[in-house]
Amino acid sequence: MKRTVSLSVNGATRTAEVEPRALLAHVLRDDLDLTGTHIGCDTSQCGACTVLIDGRAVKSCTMLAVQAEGCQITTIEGLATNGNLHPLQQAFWEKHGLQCGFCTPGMIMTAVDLLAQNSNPSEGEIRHAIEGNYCRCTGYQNIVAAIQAAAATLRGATPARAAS
Amino acid sequence: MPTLFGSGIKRREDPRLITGRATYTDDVKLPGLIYLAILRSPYAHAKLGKVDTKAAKAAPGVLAVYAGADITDRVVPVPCAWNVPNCNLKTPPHPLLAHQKVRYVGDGVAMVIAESRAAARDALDLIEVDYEPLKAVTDPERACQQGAPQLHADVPNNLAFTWVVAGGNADEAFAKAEAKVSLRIVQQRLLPTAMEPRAAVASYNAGTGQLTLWATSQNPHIHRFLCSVMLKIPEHRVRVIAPEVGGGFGSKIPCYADEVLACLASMDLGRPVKWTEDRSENYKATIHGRDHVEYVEMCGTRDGKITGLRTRVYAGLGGYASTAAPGVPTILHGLMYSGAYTIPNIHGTVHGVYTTATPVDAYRGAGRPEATYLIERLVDTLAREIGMDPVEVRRKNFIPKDAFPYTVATGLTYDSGNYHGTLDKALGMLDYGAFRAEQEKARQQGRYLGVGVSSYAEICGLGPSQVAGAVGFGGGLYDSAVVRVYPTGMVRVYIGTKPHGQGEETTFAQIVADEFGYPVESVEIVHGDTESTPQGWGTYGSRTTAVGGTAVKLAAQRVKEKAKKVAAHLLEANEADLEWKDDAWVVRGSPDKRKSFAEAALMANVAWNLPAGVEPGLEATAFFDPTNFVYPFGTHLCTVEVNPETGQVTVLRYIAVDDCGPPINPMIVEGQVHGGVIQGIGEALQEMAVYDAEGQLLTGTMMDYAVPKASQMPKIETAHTVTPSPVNPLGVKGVGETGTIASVAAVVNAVCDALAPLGIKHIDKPLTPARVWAAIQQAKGNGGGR
Amino acid sequence: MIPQTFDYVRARNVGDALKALAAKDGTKVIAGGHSLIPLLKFRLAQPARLVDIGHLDELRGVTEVRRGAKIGAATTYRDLLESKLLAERYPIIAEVTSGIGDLQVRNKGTIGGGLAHADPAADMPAVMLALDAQLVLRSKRGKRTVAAREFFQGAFSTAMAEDELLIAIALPPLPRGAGTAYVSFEQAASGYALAGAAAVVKRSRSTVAHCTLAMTGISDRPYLVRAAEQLVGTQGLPDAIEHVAAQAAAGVEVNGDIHAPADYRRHLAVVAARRALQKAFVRSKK
Amino acid sequence: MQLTFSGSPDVAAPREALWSRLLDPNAVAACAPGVESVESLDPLHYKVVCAFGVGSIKARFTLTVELSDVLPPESAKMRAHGAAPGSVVDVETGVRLEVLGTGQTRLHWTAEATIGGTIASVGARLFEHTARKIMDKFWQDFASKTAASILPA
Repeated sequence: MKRTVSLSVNGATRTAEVEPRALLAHVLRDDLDLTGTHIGCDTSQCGACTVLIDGRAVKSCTMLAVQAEGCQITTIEGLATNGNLHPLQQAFWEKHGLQCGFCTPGMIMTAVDLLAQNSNPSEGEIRHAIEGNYCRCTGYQNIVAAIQAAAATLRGATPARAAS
Repeated sequence: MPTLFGSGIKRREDPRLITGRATYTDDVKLPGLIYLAILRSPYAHAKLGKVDTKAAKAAPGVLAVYAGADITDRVVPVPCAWNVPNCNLKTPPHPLLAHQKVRYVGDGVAMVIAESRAAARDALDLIEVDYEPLKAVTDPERACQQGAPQLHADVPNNLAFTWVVAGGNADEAFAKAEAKVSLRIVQQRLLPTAMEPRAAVASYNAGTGQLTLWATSQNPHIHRFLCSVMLKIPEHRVRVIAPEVGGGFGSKIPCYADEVLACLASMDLGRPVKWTEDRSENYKATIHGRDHVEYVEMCGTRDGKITGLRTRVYAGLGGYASTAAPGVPTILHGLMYSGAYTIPNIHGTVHGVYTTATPVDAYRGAGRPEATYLIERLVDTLAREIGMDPVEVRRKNFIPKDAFPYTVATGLTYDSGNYHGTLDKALGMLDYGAFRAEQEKARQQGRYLGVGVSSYAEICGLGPSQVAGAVGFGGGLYDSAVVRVYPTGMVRVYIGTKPHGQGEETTFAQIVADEFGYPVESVEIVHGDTESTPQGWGTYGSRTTAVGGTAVKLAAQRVKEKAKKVAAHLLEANEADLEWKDDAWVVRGSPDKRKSFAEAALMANVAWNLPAGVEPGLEATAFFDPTNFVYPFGTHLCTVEVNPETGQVTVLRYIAVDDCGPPINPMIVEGQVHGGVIQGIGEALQEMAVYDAEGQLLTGTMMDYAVPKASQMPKIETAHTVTPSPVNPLGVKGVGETGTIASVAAVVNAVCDALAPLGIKHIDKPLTPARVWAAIQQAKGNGGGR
Repeated sequence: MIPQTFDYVRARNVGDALKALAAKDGTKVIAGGHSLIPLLKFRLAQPARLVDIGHLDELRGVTEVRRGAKIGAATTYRDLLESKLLAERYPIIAEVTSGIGDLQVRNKGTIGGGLAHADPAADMPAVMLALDAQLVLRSKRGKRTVAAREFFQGAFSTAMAEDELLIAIALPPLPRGAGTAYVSFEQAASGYALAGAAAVVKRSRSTVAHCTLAMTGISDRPYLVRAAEQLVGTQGLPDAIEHVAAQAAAGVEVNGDIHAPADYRRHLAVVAARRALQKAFVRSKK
Repeated sequence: MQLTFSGSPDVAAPREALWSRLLDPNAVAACAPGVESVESLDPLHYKVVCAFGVGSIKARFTLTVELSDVLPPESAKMRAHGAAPGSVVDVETGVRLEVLGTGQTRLHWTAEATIGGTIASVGARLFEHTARKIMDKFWQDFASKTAASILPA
């Protein structure tokens, strides 16, 4: 009962033979070898599996691969351009916005969507926007700081210095 | 050149993590990979009848199906590795797959190996199991009463052990005391919830007899040791690789049946086998934390001197004794009953009790959060009883800073401390006096503000191996490092600990780079592969820096001593005449005669011209076994507002002042505090594993277990004082667990302080709105209130 | 987490979907999938076939209908938040939607999917009741419209027949100058409502001329509070609001669970109702 | 997870008529929603396959049913044990028939369901209402169908 799905992933067309029941997260990881997308829960809570579908952050464990037919998908692997880190990646590094790193790809992908909608989010808006991304290591504080810093970079301003 | 030690440089592990290029266990792919799935008991307690695997075996893609009876004779049960002495410890066998009986929801019953994840999962539904349900009991206090359902034939009343700690004469102290307070405290079960669920990839090579296991492990050497025992294969043929590990918080210390089953399957089928847990499986089959029911008392004088502490603790162990389980509520808990104070008389009794629930083991803080919580709740309760400010009671009882090393009544000797220092700093950051005034004003307006203080001392840097042996820990507690310098001078350091988020690839490189006068980029830290790293004992108990970091320092020093000999030889100078300046040795008085560390390293490696008696090569191994534990300390303050109408608690400010000795990387230290504090606030306000009367885990997914979200958590204000430890040459202590150890009591004390006008003395955590509201209703009904 | 096998049909249009449903062979509709896929993963849903309507443009978007609005069933929560028309005419939609799920769930989850799933603790159904929404259902047999107040029949149970598809939600115009509000108390883990209240209040000079109050999370289905009518004709003073709010869960069998025992949930219902009524009252034009 | 349910619908049928239908697995199954097959193993044992749920939520159970304490025409007990993917259910049902008057019988029923596994840990919130609804509907249907069956043709 397998069928072929054709997906545009990180700018390249990829096809995979999948069962209708295959979750997009599994197909990305197991069939397309894009293991930067992680799976941390089964109820659509933790957001570790977040990718961009047509520019919007979506939990890829709560989507069938067949539903993504014809969509433009961006995973964490496709975020850096020409070897340059995306400002969010850079900011997570600068601000110590990660520890074990497992939630980080999903967290960053959600933040990409947030900053596309809101170029200068407040701390409260950031915390609300990432409530579907769980992090058990950082306590979120440095993640918030990283997203603020990246927002500043993307706006073309000098990133704010970390409050000590 | 400024030293790297003390500098908050960016982490060197991050580039691979932020680009999705890191390899976690489930990312490992091997040719011919097949998949394992485990059927888990839906009953908390049942006799196991026939396990019919016929249909599953016949299903498409299925390669093999095993039930407990199929493997019992081939493997050794999962060992308990902390055999705490003098407590009549009983650790009945824990079969890899249940045999004759299941003892918790999630106990493994059968396993399927198939060509795909889906085929393995599908086949689980085809296994028919006859269960004869038995009564469940998940409350540790009830489980050891007469008439409770019995889990193990040889463990009457489910009592795994009764452990006693005593110092001074507590009974006498209580008999004579001017003031006494008591509490019944429930320290609820918690689900560690490392974001990465557990996983294993096992690959056995029948030709060489070598077994390689990639696993989500905080301590690959312990896994190698235990796998070898369970599978009865020689340890030197087992290689354990813990690649990137997505958080552990203690839950990836134990060696579980599941990883070993993957090995067994690979040995039988001759192909690599992968097993990956779902989150709901993780919540049932990976260890839980805490689970105490405690009766605790404190006594003192009316002017605030604490004279005694007594406890009776029922510590739930779950269905079996997990790897380190017996040590957690005893050695890591009961021995800390003095907290930060000079309590002369202590008596504690801890009953370890089997219950029909998931096994409990070390969870971030492991025993010390429970100890700090009960002590700090009692200190506040005593303060209220005698009408004294809780801050004053703490001041009055702190171990004075000039009294270290200080031996507390439980027998531990604390290394160093300045408890007044962190308290004063925290109070200053808050402006305690101003808050009290604001609180008073708010009370008059019918608002409920509160401030909670939590001063702690904790034991970490585990620890001297001799002590480990004496307290029944089944391994050593030293750690190790190999520093290897290549001809170009580049350095790789192989360590026995296993960082999984704590940033030691950076902090350890800072130590070594400083030693050699290098930029940090010249040093790589290698960890997690038992094939390349020296024997070590892993990352837990905030031991990695104090013990493993010291080993790194010592190995680097040894390398440097040898390089110095080579440099002196090349400079045709006496070693004694060499001075170390930035990155090179300089002949005293002749500043142009210099040899850098890199130049010496090259010569040591090519060996064209070495001093007599010096071997070629440049590397050194160090094993460091500390002489004592280290004892970080601090004071955390929390202010809250409680909405009396809904019971909702809002954290207004959270201030953490910790002292973990000199921070190698302050940015990383602060990150550890943030994470620990939020985990503790989660414990205080919202996290709880709930079982029903039948032993079903009702919080079986993240839909019901409230892992803290960004939108629910406050900002943390951090500060530090620095009191070096005399126990290791770096002076460092540990900071991985201080957050959870301190914060739980700070939050609960704040809420109880806020609700004091209603006559509320204690509410059991987590302080969910429902619980706080119920307590307020009850207080009002009881004629409490203003 | 792997669902059981099922067949999958990607509908080319609504007619296609209706044809699939008409077979009555255990076919279920999937749009955003955020209610269904978690159930599939736990094997608590075992449909033989899914018909996917999530990509159908004809089911997406918000359109103006006289003074009201029509929302396509496959419109995502994100689209609702971005709709200027809704923001203008029904600000309560943005108020409730911003608290549904999380950013990612709102990007993919659809209003129709949520309503058809009829989770008794979902937020949106209460708002649909308060706005007197009409749910447009289609099948091969024809088209019919069911009022929200008839639609929700119990936990996960609606007035839809097996072969029917929810295609749109029609919102009648709000009374001129009406104020609206949605207030809820969230379960800390799932974000679902322990108690949620949606209120619509219209004033005529200084007296309340219209009041609707709907509750969710309390019982096995969302419901309208009849006592809301008692606010009409009053000045909307705190006492009058309190009197109505106090009846928010009167005569209702209130859920109790590990997150909120029934007595607490009943209390939260009253608090949510009061706050929603107060907010709506303040927001209504004099 | 333990759920208890009870009800006592009045049935327009004499007790004996009700009783004979109660012991007829096919008649019972005809009222239970989602029953796919009933296989009688012996007069007191049968095996039922049914899909249990509402809306999207549905789990297929294989149940073994055993009748006991059968005291014709007054009362009986029924134990059912069932398994679905990841879940188990044990139900104990008691039925007592009370004669109200001519042709009128009150059907007292109680059911205690113990549910384990996935449904308890994931779906407790989802299933309690569902179960209650299905139980109520079952006995209502049973009552009305029994009443209908004895109406003169």
